[in-house]
Order: sequence, then structure tokens, then C-alpha cells
Amino acid sequence: MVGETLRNLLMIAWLLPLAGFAVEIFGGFWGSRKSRVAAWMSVGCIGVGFLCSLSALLIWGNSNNFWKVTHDSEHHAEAGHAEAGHAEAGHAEAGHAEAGTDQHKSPDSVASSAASVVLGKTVFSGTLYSLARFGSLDISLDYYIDSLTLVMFTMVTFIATCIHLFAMGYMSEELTEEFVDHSAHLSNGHHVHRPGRYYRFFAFLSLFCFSMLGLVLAGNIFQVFIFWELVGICSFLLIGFYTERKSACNAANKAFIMNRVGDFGFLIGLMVLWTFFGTFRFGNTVDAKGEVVQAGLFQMLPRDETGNVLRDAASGDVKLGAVTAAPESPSSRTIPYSLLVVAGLGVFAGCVGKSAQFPLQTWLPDAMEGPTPVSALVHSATMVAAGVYLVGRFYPMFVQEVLLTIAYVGCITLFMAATIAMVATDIKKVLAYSTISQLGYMMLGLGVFGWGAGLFHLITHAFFKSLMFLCSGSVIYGCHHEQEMPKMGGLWRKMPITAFTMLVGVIAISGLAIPGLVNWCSVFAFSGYFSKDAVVATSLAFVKGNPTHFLLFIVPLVTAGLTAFYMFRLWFFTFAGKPRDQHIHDHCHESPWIMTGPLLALSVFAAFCAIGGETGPLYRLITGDQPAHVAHGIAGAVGSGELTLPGHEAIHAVHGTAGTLALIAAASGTFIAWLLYGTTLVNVAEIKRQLSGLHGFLANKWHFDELYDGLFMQPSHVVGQCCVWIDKTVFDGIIHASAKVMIFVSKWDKLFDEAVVDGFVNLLGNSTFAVGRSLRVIQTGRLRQYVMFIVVGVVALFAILFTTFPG
Amino acid sequence: MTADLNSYLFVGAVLFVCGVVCMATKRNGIGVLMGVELVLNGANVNFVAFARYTDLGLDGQVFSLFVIVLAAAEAAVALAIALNFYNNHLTIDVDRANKLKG
Amino acid sequence: MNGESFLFTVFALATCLGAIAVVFSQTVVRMAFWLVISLGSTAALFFLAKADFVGAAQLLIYVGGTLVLLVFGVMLTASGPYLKIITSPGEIIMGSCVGLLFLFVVFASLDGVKWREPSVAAMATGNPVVATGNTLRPIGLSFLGSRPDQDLISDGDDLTPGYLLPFEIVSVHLLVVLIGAAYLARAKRRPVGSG
Amino acid sequence: MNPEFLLTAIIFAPSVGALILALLFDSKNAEAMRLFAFATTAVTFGLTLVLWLGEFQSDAPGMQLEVVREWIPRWNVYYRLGVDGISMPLVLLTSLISMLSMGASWSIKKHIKGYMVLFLLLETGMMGVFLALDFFLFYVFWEVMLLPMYFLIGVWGGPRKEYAAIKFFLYTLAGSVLMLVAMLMFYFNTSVQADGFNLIKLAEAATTGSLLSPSLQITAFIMLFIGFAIKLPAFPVHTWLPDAHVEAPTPISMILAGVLLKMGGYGIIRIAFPLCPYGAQYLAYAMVAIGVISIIYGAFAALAQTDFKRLVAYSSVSHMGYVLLGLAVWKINEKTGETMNSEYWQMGLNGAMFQMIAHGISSAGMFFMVGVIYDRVHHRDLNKFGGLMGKMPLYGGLSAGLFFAGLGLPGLCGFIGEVFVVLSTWSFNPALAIVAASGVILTAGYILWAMQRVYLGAEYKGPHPEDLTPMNMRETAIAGTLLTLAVILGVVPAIMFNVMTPSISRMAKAAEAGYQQSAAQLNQDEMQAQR
Repeated sequence: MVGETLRNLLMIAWLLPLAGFAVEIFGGFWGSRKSRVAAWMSVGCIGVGFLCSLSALLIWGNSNNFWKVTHDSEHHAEAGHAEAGHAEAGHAEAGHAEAGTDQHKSPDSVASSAASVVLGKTVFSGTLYSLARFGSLDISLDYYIDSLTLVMFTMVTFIATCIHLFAMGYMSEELTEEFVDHSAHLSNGHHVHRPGRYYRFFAFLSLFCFSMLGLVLAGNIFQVFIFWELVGICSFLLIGFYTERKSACNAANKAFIMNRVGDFGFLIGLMVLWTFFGTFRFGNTVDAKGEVVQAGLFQMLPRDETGNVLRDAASGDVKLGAVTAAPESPSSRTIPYSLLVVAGLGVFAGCVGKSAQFPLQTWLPDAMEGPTPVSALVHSATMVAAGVYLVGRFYPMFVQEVLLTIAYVGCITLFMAATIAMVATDIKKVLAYSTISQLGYMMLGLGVFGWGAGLFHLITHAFFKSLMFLCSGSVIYGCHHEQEMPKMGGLWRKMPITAFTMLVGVIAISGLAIPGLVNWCSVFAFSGYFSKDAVVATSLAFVKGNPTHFLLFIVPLVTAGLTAFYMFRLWFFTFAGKPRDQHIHDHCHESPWIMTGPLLALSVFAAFCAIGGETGPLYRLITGDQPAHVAHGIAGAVGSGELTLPGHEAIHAVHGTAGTLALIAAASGTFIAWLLYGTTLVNVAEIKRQLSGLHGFLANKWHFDELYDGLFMQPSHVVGQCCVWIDKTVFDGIIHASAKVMIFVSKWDKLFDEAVVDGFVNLLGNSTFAVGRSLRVIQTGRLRQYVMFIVVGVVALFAILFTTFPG
Repeated sequence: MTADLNSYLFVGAVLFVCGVVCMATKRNGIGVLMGVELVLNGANVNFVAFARYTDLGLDGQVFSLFVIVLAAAEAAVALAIALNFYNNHLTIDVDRANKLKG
Repeated sequence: MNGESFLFTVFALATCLGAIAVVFSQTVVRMAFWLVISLGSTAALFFLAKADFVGAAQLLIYVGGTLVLLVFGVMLTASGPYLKIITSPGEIIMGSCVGLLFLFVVFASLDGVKWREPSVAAMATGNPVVATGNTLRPIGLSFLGSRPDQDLISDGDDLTPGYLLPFEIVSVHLLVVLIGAAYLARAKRRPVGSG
Repeated sequence: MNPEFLLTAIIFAPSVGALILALLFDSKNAEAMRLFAFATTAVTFGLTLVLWLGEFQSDAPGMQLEVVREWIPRWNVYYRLGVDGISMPLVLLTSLISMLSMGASWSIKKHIKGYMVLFLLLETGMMGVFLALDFFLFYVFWEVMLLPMYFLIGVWGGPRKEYAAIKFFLYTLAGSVLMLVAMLMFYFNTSVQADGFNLIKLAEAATTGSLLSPSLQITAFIMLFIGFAIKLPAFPVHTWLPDAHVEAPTPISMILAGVLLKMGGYGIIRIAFPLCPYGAQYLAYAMVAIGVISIIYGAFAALAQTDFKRLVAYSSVSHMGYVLLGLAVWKINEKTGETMNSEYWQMGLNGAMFQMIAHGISSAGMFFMVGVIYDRVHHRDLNKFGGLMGKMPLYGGLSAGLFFAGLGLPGLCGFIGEVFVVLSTWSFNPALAIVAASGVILTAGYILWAMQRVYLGAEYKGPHPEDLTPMNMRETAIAGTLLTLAVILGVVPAIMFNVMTPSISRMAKAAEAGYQQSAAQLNQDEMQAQR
């Protein structure tokens, strides 16, 4: 029952934006360019979606007694109150954080035996409709609802609602028949004039929301792939929203194609899973009687009590279990361990593409060509986080090797992006690199077995990063589409709300905190501190277990400092100090309420959503249905070189240390930023000159674009040319050569015909004619000669007779 | 020279050849006709000789009679033709009659 | 050499020489003259060969009829009394050569012929009917359909048919030819410009 | 409706229309002829709909609505028709694409009467190919379809039309000659001569391994395969396709891509596989490899094109590679002869069939979109386009949708076929599967790059910018129909799978059995030889 209710609510939230898209794209095309109807419709769809998600979250909590204290305010529609209510509830339940479910359950499976909090039916899965079925192979659209799904739903719909509202203001310039695009030039140097496309923007946003929510709701990995691609194409459409700008088109293409590179890996992963597991579903498939027909992916991979994947001693293959009613005998399905790794890496490759991790990170900064609300929604809060979400969702399938890869990829990414962010001058680019870096943190957290930590950071990051993007959008809007920070400065007087909310975000992402404010063991801090702290703590615990991988702790710690540095650099650059470009400063203004309102709302969440840290409600919600083997960690066999993955205990033990270190790093980063940009004590230009080599390297984004261009783009064009050349020269050449041979042969044939066959006939005719002509000479018409001929003929005849028959 | 079959045949042969040569050399149409007569006569001599010196009976003589009659008829027609020719060409020279030249 | 052989030699020579003279004569009238000699001698040869009726017919029809016809022709077509249409000497020589060749061939073949055996005996005497020389009646009978010559020497009952039908055909033919010749030879207006 | 009449009517309704058109219409009255021809195709489409919705039973695997009439009894040739789950979707596709491309034929301006008559005859040929159950009849229709196509390209085509038409003709003819030889091989090898052309009976005989010996099966299969691969077209016999497409007028390109290419795949699945299962399995690796090479090669070649239509043509090569790939992912246990991946192979087969339908819709749409713009500005140079999204927003939007369908975007038809095929490939050979999967990157590359050059950008860079008028109702309707179908098939592929799956699994099971029988025979022979 609860499952159905949840499903229905989430499906409403999921499908409403699709309906919105359909209506908006057609209605907008035939409607007025100046109408805001599309925007309101879009906001309505996603807003209703948010309400549905929220109520689903509450119902879910109710159904498994998540909220121990009854709260009248919970059914309040207003978001802040509701979340605040959770927060209170969370406090009451501190200490039970680790008490997640130990195993996944289908709706009809046996009730959980988890002790402290009875989380009976927490995971709901089922099938929406079947795409195709071949024997026992079944591909369908499913849903899979657990706490993570619900939290993601709520987060996505809420942020999307805020951003939709913001965008109504931000995109209002498009409400015209004659929009002048100052960034797009015609060949004669004029700006592009075109009709406004307000409706189209909101239609695309709606389509994106639909895709994103579908991705979250997806009940099988194939369905994830479907929506994975759909969010990709929405991203393409939104980045390339200003189709007239070449840079925007290039960025859109780049984004989609680099994502496709990742999806190529994803597809390989899918193939392996499909071939060896025979199912894509996360959860069990049950028939009408409630019996398990087909075990889900998560149930098929056997793990022993320590959390390691069970392997056949002899072959090293993994014997998959729990295929109950399949035609083949259940024991027949095995998968080589190496392919399990391949599958994991493959799926992770998709995540690398989507979350802009190393080495596929270069598309995200370029994606900032899209309108700023898009950057806020798609390229910071939701879509790019989908990669992280998928890693989290697919966590039970990852083996140690894959996790280590994830951790290192995250580690490299977070450092590299942070270094680039330090020198970027475009306000959105800084935020983009910061996003990549933070996504790296999440990946790192997941990779070092901090399942909760990584996803925790995902949610908090979504709030504060979308906030910061919206703030930058507000700045850009106020400054008439100026994005270069060196031309700003001192804007806090002109746009105080923006500056303030931005500061909230900056503090949040930097992880600043004031220790010991509430009580001795807790700190007062904005959301970022808690989540980043969790990640760093997990990595510390991991490094303790596996000292060879010490970089996985050092790098994120250092980068925490870098993060604080570049974020405060951004803030100081933009809002503090003196105006650097008086013209821009004079004309800039604070944004209207429809834009600042969402800023304020988001800033509240950016600040307080993670209250309570890992004992807080948000973390508990996220980890409500965490994978079974996460809690205890995995103890690697001693001396085998296998990884030891930290459990909650181990992480908790180093929490204090890690938090302190991270805080010190952040504080020092902040201090340096203030020193360099907040004061005039240090000449920044001088430092830049001294480190010009490094600066150039960083400003050129570690030369990845050039590298890829030389390594992949040019060769593929060359190969393409080669293919055409082969077609034209070799295959067509063969055809043409054979045609020529045929023509040649037929020429000879013709000659033969003419010379021999015709020749023979002609010769016959000609010779007859010639004989006649020559005989004509004989036909003198002279009587006497004829007589002579007769005589001669007779004589000759006789002569022949006599010579032939002598005697 | 005894009068036996071969002797007659030799005479007939000489007549025949003379007739033929006459036909071949004479330009005068009448001359040609005369050659024809000679040829026919050669044949007649042969017929008669065979009738005389074989047991074939009268056949040879009867045939030679037929030949004589036909020769007369031929002569009549040929003369008529010759006259016609002369009427048309004002000459009897057969070399002028080359309308059938190929 | 008996009388028959002598006479045969004389007439055979006359016949042959007459014929040769016809060949080599240059004018039509002389040709006609030599032709008369030749044909007359041939008639004599016929008499010698005991073919009296044929010889008589030869004299009557050829010498008496045909030659007169020819002379008429000569006169009707002659532009002058001694019309000469000269054949070139080369042609005569060539004709002679060919004639000689032909003669040689004929002689050679005559010489080469081996007459069939049964007839060898008969060759000496010939047909008894013919040998009498008085052939008028048998010929007349043969034209009427009876063959006394054959019937007498054959020892069977089967009678040899005569020449009644050919005789009739020839007579009709002769009639047709004469009418046709008269038609052809009748005077016509000369076509203008022909000649 | 009498089924016998129905199938015959579906085949010959266009011919009757052509006859009426040829005899009764004044060749000056262009509009009337167009309308009549369109009505004819629409009636045919209606008949196929009746067939599908009214008569056809989706869950029955065997042949349905069989029609048997004597045709040339002396040679055991029958007029034998029937429809099953394999041919049903293609019949629908044929009538639909014919109707839509007839709608697109308004742009044909010269010799309209001849064009319409040939077009309708072509439709008869195509329908006949898909409905014939007699090999001889199949062959006849195969050739019947060839001639109108030759003229349609050769008369109404572009500048190099003669070259293209002859190339098309010779390629196809070369293939059909091989097919003819194979056909006669079957005919003279059947035990019951009366069934010598009966595809059903031949397939049954092949199932028991009694049709051809294994080595003969390989020979016959190679010949059939080459014939069909040319039509498909598979690397390396694909070079007729770009030329034919580029030179053909737009509606003919639509037909060519939408229907004619499917005949190759249909022939393989209807004739080559059931009649020579041993040969098919023996050559499975080769076919998969050819399929994969086609995918990658076509994509790379498309990447390098500057001619819009040529690009789409090469994309067809790439997409049809998936068809071949999906058909051939049949892996057996070498020792026992059992099929190891039966279900995955069925998935591949289904995916391939679906890919045919999907490609029929998406590529017809793409060609139509190219044609729409070609009709306006009369060039196809990719580097001289740009900014069409701004000038013709509706056109741009519909094009984007259709191109995304070609790109294999989920929710649109292209995705299902491609992904199902690729997913089934790993069970056959991982390396080839990976190579095939890499096609997704290249596909995205060339399609997006082409879209960027044509639709995006600040301004139109080519000649005749003043002619860039918005799409008219007719064009919108055609493109809209195709896009709608692309979406429907992409979202609810079960519509087609429900029709196809029973027949395809029956075919697969029969082929598996046939292979086992032949393999067993071969083993016995070897054992005897050893003794």
C-alpha cells in the first residue's frame, strides 16, 4: 500500500514536467512570445512535483516510524518548515544513525530484523511497464524507491522549483519579439536579432526535470541509462540554448559527446551485467503471489559476512545466487571476477562522464555557455550529481578494485579542478571548476567506502552550489551579462542580498565552522562543513587501514584549503573592494524579488540543511537504506594486498581529527584569500607574474582540451577522411576498375563481333559481291565470248576428268 | 581410212568443233547461225553412224530427222530474231548486242 | 581400200574441209557457199551410212530449205553485197587454238571410249534393217508407232514403241515456230534513236 | 475481409492505381495525379492497418492468412502469400513510408505521370517481397522492385543520376544473380520437388537437416548472404548506397532508406537463416564482424562528409550494421551444437528487426528533412548551412527530433534497436561488442556535428537565403508523423515486439534445431570416415 502511494506520488512528480514540456513546446511555438504562461506552467509542474515528493518523503518516514515524534508542522507545504521539522526530529534520534537496514527487501519480503529502529518496508520496487521480453530476459521500466530516491526527489524538485522561479526573472529578456544577442555576431559584424525563446527555455527545463526525476526513480540500470541519455540531451539543448553562439554550440556538442564517451563505458558495463546476470533490475521481481521470480542485481551478488564478494576458490569466478524461477538452473550463472570489475568500471565510466570527473572533466566548464539557471540546475546541483548518485545507487555491485579506482579518480579530479579554479577569472568558470572539484570529493567519499558521506556531500553541495550559481546569475543579470570578475568589485553595496546569500554559499562550501558553539562535541557550521568533514574523515579512516594510499587523505585535505581560497577569492573579487570597472558598477543593480527570493530560500538550506552533521536528520534520511555491507566496513585479508574498507566505527573514531584538520585547512585558505584579495597588502599581479608558468598551465586547464583535440578529435577526423578515401578509391575503385575491365572486355567483344562474326557475314556478302563484280567482267554480253567460255569450260572439264580419272 | 564407226565419229567431231569455232569467231549473226548448223550436222553424223554401226536400229536415223526438223525451225526463228535485231540496230554484228553486259 | 572407203574418205574430207572453210571465210556469202559444200558432203556420208532417207532429208531441208533461208537472211540484213564484218586475227587464232584443243579433247575421248561388249559383234554388221539401206519404210512405220527394226531382231513378244508422239509434238512445234518466226520477222517501225 | 483477397489487394492495389493513373488521367493535370497516387498509397496503408489490427494474430508464431494458387505448375511455382510476425512490421513500414514519401513527392515537377506510375509499381514490388512465401515469387518481386527504382533514380535524380542508377542496378543485380543460383540449389535439392520453391516447406526440411548438406549450406548461405548484404548494405558492398541516395530525389531516398534496405535484413532472416542454419552459424563470426565494421566504418565515413545527404546515407550504413550484428549473434557450443545464448540471440534478432523498423522511420525522416531544405535552397553542402533553427524553428525542431532518433536517443525509436543489439552481443564476443558499442560515440559525433553545421549557428551561409520559408502543412504533417512514430516506438517498443517476438523465437528455435541436425550429420560422416 505504502509502496503504491509512494509510487503514485513520485510518478506524478516525475510525469508532470513531461506533460508540461509537451504543452509548453507546442503552446509556446504557436503562442505569444511575450507570454509568461509557459514559465508559470513549468513552475507549477515542478512545484507540484516538489509537494508530491515531499509528501512521499513524509509518508515513507511515517510508514517506518522514522519520525518518532509526531509533528503537526510536517504536513505544512512550506519547505523550510518541513525541513526544519525534520531537523528537530533528527536531533531526537541522534545516535541511531548507523542503524540502517541490513539488507534490501522487496515490498513483500520478510520484515527487517534491524533492532533499534524498525524500518520495516523501506525499499519499494516494481515494474511500470515492459519494453520487451525474450524468454526469461525482461527489459522494462521499473521503479525503485528507497530513502535515497526520496531524498533525491525532494532535493531535485525543491532546487528545481527555486531555479525555475529565478529563471523567470533571469530569462525575462527573452520576452520579446526582437531579442538582440550581444554575444552572437553575424558575418557583417552586427548582432543577431531573433525572436525571444522564453517558452523554449522553460520547456527544456521541464524536460530536464522529467529526465532527471526518471533517472532517480529508475528501478533498473537500463532505465538509468535511458534517462542518463535523456538528461544528457537536455543538457545539450540547454547548453546550446543560444544556438546562435558558436561557442555555445561547441560546448553543447562537447558536453554530449564527452558524455557519450562515458556512456560507451556504461554500455560495456550494461552488456556485462546483462550477459552474466540476465537482469537489469535492482530489486527482486515478484509475481502476483509475491514469490520472487527473478532476483535483482543487488541480491544476486553474494557477499560473505565480512562484506567481501564470495568467490569460487578454484576458478575465482563469482557464483551468482538467488535466481529462483528462471528456466536455467539457478546455479548455472557465474561471472568471472574480472568481469565484475569490468562491469563496475564500465558503469563508473558513465558516472565519470556525467559527473565530469577526470579524464572527462573538460566539458563542464564549457557548459557554462548555457544560461546561468541551467548551470545552477543542470551543471551543478542535479545532472552532474547524477553520476555520484548512480555510484551510490549501484554501490552493492562495486568490488574493491572499482572502489579504489573511484577514489583515485575523485582524488585527481578534486585537486586538478581546484587548482584551475584558483586562476579562473570568469565567475561561472570558477564555480564550474569548484563543482568538478566538489564532485571529486563525492566520488572520493564513495570510493573510500563513505557511502553516506559521498551522498551527504551530494545533497549539501546541491544546495549551496545552486545557490552560488544563482547568485552569480544575479550578478551577471545585474551587470548586464558581464562575467569577468576582474571587471567587477565592490558590488556588495549595489546588490546586498546577492552578496549576502553568496557569502552564505561560500562559507558553506569552504567548510568553515565555529567549534563548540552548541555543545562540547558539536560545532556550529553551515552544511558544507559537515559533509566535507564526513568525506575527509572517511578518507582518513581509509588511509589508516591502507597506508599505501595516503594520497587519498592528503590531497583532499590540501584541496579543502584550496577550496576555501578560490571561493573567497571569488567573493572578494566580486563583491568586496573597489569597483574596477566604473561603467559596469554604475549600471549594475540588484535583481528583482523573483530572483532574490529563491536565493534567500536556498541560502537557508545551504546553511542549515545538514544541521546535526552525521547524526542529523538529513544524513539519517540518506543512509536510511544504505547498502548492507557499508556499515561494518570490509576487512581485507592481511597480507593479501586487498583493501580494508572502513566501517562506521572506524570512521567515527577519526572524525574529530579529520574535522579539525579540515577546518584548519579551510581557515588558512580563507585567510590567504583575504590576504590576497580582501586587502591590498599583497600585490597579486606580482605573484601571478612570478608564477607565470604555473599560472599559464592552470589557466589553460592543464592543456586537456589541446590534448584531447590532438589525441581524439583530429585522429577521428583523419580516420573519417580515410574511410571516405577508402570508399572512393578502394571500393569504388574496384567497382570502377571492374567496370573498366568490363568495358574493355566488351570492347574486345565488340571488336570480335565486328571483326569475326560480322566480318564473316560481311565477308560472305562482300565476297559474293566481289565475285559478282569480278564475274560481271565476264558478263560482257558478247555472244561469241560466251561460246568461247562454253568451249573452254568443256575442255577444262574434260581435262580435269582425264587428269582425275586417268583411264 | 575405212568407213567404220570411229571414222564417222571423227568427222562428226570435226564438224562439231568447226561449228563451235564458227559460233565463237563470227561477228556476223548469220555466221553464228551457220556455226549452229554445223554443230547440228556434226551431231547428225554421229546419230547416223551409231544407227549404222550398232544394233540400236533406226533410233539414230529418227533422231537425226528430228534434229534436222528442229534445225530448220531454229533457223527460221533465229533468222526472224536476226531480222528483228537488224531492224533495231541497223547491223547484224552480234558484238553490238551487248545490252546484257553485266 | 574398197570403194566405200574411198568414197567415205572423199566425202569426209569434203565435209571437214568445207566446215573449216566456213570457219575461215570472211564473207557471209562464201561462208554460205562452203556450208553448202559441207552439208552436201554430209548428206553423201549419210548415203554411205545406209541412211538414205536421212540423207535425202538432209539435202532437201538443209541444202534446199535452211540454206535458202540463210541466204535470205544474208540478203535482208546485208548493207552491201559482200558484207564483211571482220573478226580480228587474234580472235581467230585464239578461236582456232581453242577449237583445236576442243578437237583434241573430243578425239581423245573418242579414242578412249570402249564400246560395250555385246555391241562389238554387231558393229561389223549393224542392224539388219538399217543395213539394207532402204530405211524409208521402217522410218515411216516408226513415226506411226511401229518398230520393225527392233521387233525383227528381238526374240521376244514385247514390241518396241515407236515415235508417234514425238513426231506429233515436233509437227506442232514446227507450226508454232513458223508462226512465231513470222510474227517476229514481220516488218515493224523502227524505234526512234535506237541502233 | 477475405484474407486471400486482403493480401493480394495489399500487393496489387498500387498496381491497379498505377494502371488507372496511366490510362485515365490527363498528364497535364498534375495535382489530380498526385492526389490520386497519394490516395492509392493511403488505401494500401489502410489495408495493411486492417491486416494488422483486424486479421493478424500477434501471439501466433506461424504463418497466417496463407494464400496458395497455382502459377506455373510445370515448375512447381505457386502464387503463395502469407504474413507472420517477421513480415508484418515490415509490411506496415512499407505502406507507411510509401504513403509518406508519396506525400513528399509533391516536389517532383517533371514527368509526373511516369513518376507516379513507377512509384506505385515500386510499392507493389516491395509489398510482394515482404508477403511472398514462394521463393520464385519472392525473386520475381525482388526484380520487379528493381526496375522502377532504376528509373526513378535515373530519370528524376540529380546531376550524376545515370551513374548512381546504374551502380545501384548492377550491385543489386549481382546480388540477385547469386540469390538465383542459391534458389536453384534449393529447388534441385529438395526431396519433394513440388515444394521446391515453398519457403515454408524448405525451412521445415532445413530444420530436420535434410535440405542441404552442411557444406552446401555454407555455399548457399554465402550466396544468399552476399545478395542480401548488398541490399542491406554491409561493408564492403555499400558504396552504391551513398551515390544512390545522393542522386535520388527525396521521396525515393526515403523509400530507399526506409524500405529497400530492409529487404536485405528481411531476406537474411526469412530465407538465409531458416534455409541454411548450418551455413548461418558457420559464418556467424564473419557476419558479426562485418556488422561491426559497417557500424564503425559508416560512422567514420559519415564524420568526414560535407554533403548533407551523403552523411545521412553513411549513417544508414552504420545503422544497418546493427541489423546484421543483431541477426548474427548466435553462439553455439562447439561440442554439442547447442545454442549457448539462445535468449540473447533472440534478443539480438528482435533488436535487429526493431532496428530495421526504427531505421526505416528515422532515416526516412532524416532524408525527408534534407529534402525539405534542398527543395528550398538547392544545395546540400554542410559548410554552407547554419542558423536554420532560427530561420525555420519548426523545421529545426522536427529535424532535431528525427536526427536524435537516428542518434539513438532513448525515448526515440533508434535507441531500442541499437541498444538491444549491442546488449546481446557481449554473449557472442566481448571484443566485438565493445567495438560495436563504441559506435555510440561516433554516431553522436557525426550527427551532432552535422546538426551544428546546419541548424545551429548565427546565420545561414549559403545561397538563396531568401528562400528559407517555413515548412508548409504537408511537410509538417509528414515530418510530424514520422517523429510521432519515432517517439511512440521509442517509448512503447512492445507494440512491435509483441508482433515480432513469437515468430522470431520460432524461427530461432527452428534454426537451432536445424543446425544441430546438420552438425550431427557432419559428426557422423566424420566418424565413418575415421573408421
